[in-house]
Amino acid sequence: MAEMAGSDAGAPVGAVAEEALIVDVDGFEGPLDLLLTFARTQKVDLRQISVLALARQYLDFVERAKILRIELAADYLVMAAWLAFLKSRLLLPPDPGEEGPSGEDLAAHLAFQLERLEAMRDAAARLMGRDRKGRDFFVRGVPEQIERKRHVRYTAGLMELMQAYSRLRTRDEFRPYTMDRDRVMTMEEALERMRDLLGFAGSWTDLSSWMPDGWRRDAVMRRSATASHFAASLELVKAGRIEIRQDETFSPIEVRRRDD
Amino acid sequence: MTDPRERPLFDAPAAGEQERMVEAILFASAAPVTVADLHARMPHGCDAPAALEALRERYAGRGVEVVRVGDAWAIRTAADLGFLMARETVETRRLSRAATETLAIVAYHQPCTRAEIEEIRGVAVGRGTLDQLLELEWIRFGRRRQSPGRPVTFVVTQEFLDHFGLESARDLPGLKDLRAAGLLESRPPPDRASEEAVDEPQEELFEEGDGS
Amino acid sequence: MTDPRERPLFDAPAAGEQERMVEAILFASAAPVTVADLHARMPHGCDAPAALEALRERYAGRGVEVVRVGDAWAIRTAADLGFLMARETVETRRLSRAATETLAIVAYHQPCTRAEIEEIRGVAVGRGTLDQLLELEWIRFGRRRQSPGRPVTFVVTQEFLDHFGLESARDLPGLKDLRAAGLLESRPPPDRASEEAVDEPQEELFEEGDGS
Repeated sequence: MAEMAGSDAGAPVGAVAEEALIVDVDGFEGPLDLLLTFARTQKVDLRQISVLALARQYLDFVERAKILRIELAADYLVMAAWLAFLKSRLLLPPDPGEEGPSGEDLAAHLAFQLERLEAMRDAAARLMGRDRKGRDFFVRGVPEQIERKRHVRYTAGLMELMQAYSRLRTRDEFRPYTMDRDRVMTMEEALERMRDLLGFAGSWTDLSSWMPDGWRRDAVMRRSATASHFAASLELVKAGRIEIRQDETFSPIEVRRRDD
Repeated sequence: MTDPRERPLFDAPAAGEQERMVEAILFASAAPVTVADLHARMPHGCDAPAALEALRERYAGRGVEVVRVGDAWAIRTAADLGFLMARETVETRRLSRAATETLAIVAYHQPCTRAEIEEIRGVAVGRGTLDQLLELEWIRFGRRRQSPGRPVTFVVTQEFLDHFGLESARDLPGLKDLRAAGLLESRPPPDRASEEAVDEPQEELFEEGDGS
Repeated sequence: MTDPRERPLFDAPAAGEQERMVEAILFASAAPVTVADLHARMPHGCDAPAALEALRERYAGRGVEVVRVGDAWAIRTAADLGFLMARETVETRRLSRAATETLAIVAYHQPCTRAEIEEIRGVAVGRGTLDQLLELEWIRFGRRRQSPGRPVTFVVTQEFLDHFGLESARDLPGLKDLRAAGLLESRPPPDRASEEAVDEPQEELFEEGDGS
C-alpha cells in the first residue's frame, strides 16, 4: 500500500466534498462493484475502458479514504494493492525475462470482469422485470387435489431433509443446556481407569492412546475424555505414580509409569 | 361498486376482450365470483353477464365448464372427467421427525446399518419408522455388512432421488455447504472448524457419505 | 407409468377427448404437470404431447394460456390481464441486489459453484443470500463438480422457470448474446484484446494483450 502514496498525492482534500462518491463504501457490493461505478464515469463502452485511468481513480479513492481516516474493508485494500501492481506493470516497460501474464493481459482480464459483472447485473434486472407469477400472471385459484393410489401420502422436502440432518449433526450447539453426564467423563473415572492401566505404561506412551475406545469418535466425548485423562495424569504425577512430558507446544502429551 | 350503465369515460373493451377478462378472473379466483364482483374488477362499462354467457358457450363440452354456484360463477372440471382427479380423499401428511431424521442419515451415510442410525440419532429407531420408509420406497435393503453379525444395511432408492429432485445421493450437500448456504442456524464453536479439518474420518463421513 | 406403445386393451380415446382430459388435468393443478404425469393419469394409449399442442393453439390469445415450464405444462392467466388480479397478487419480499445478481449468475452460468458466483461478483456471497433463493425454491443443489474439493453446484428450478414465465433455461433473455460475447466464460475470449486494439488505436494498453 505504501508505494502508491506518492502517485497522485496531488488529490486535494477539498475536492473530496464535491466528489459524488464520498467514501461511503456501504452502498457498494465490494470492490468490483465500486470499480464498475468508476468505469461508468468514463462514459465509454466497457471494452474501450482505460484500465490505467480506472486504477488511478480507485487508488485516489482509497487514498482519500485514508485521509478521512475511514476504515476500508480488507477486500478493498487487497484490490488497491493489486491495482497498484497492475499500474506499475502497465507503466513500466515489460521485463523480457519476467514470467506470468503481462500487464495488458491483466488489464484485459479486469475489463472482462467488469463487463461480465455489468452483464449479469443487466440480466438480473431483465429477469426481475419479466412478467412474474403472482404479479402479472396467475395460477389456478382452486387447484384440485390430484393424487394417485396411496391414501396417505407422506411428504418431505429436500430442505427438511437437510435441516433434519443438520439438526442431528449440530444438535449440541443449540440444544437447551442440560447437564448430561453420559457424554462427560469425570476425572475420577479417568483416574480409576488410569490406575488400572498404569502397570502397562513402562515406557513413554501417548496419553491419547489411553482413552477408552467409545470416547474417540465423537468430538464432544473426545474432548471430555482428553481433559479428564489429562487432569487425572496430573493427579498421578502429584502422587508420584507417573511422569509426564510434552516435547513442544501442541505435540502429544506422553506419560510413563514411575518406578521407584 | 361500478354501475355499468353509468356513462363511461372511455369506451368499454371489446366483447372478446371482456370475455378474456372474465375467463382470467374465474380461473384465478379462489372462490366463485359474483357478477357484481366481476363488474367491480373489470373496467367501466363492461357487461359481465354477456361475457359470462359467451364464455359458458365457449366452454360447453370442453374439459372444464363455466358453472353457476348460487349467485356466483366458477370454472369446474367437467363432471364426466372426475375420474382423472382420482379424488380418493388423499391425506397428505408430513413425515414424522423420526422418519425424516432416519431418512437423512441413510441418505448421507448409506449404506448404513440400524445400529449406525441409532448411534447418530442417539435414540433407538422404532421398527415402524424403517418400515414406513421402506414402504414409501425411499429406502431399501442394501448389502449385508461384512462385520460380526452381518447386519443388513439400508440405502436410498431411485424413487427417493426422484422425489427429492436429486441426480444422485452424492449430490447431497455436505454440512459445510449447508452452513455456507445459511441453512445451519448456529455457528460452530470457534475451535470446531479446525477440528473438522483435522478430524479425518469424521470429515469423510460428511463429504462422501454415500459409500456406494 | 403407462407406456402408450403397449398394446391397448381398449382403443385410446378420440383426439378431442384426449384434449379435454389434458385440459381438465391442467386446469385442476396449480403446479405444472409433466407429460409423464399426464400419461400416468390418462387411459392407455393416449398421446399427451399431441393433445397439449392442440390445446395450446386453442388457448392462444385467450384470457388463460397453456404454457410450457421445463418439461411440464401449466395453464396461467395472460400476463396483460394482471391488472385485474389485485386480489390474487402475492406480495413478494423484495430481493436484495446481492440476491438478484446471484440468481442471475446461477441461471446464466448453471451449474455454478459458490466460488464462481463470488468470482463474478467480486465479493463473498453473504449468508442468507443463497438461503433465501433456496427457500423460494428458485435454485437448488445440482451435481457436485468433478474438481478438487468436489464443490456443490447450484442450478435453477422448475419453480424458477414457472415464476419468470420461461419455457426453459435456454430461453433466458439475452442468453445467446451473452454467450456470443464470451461473457459466460471464465476468461476473456482470446481475440478480445487484439480486437480492442484495432477499435481503439490510441488505447495502447490493450495492444498485443491477446488474452490467453
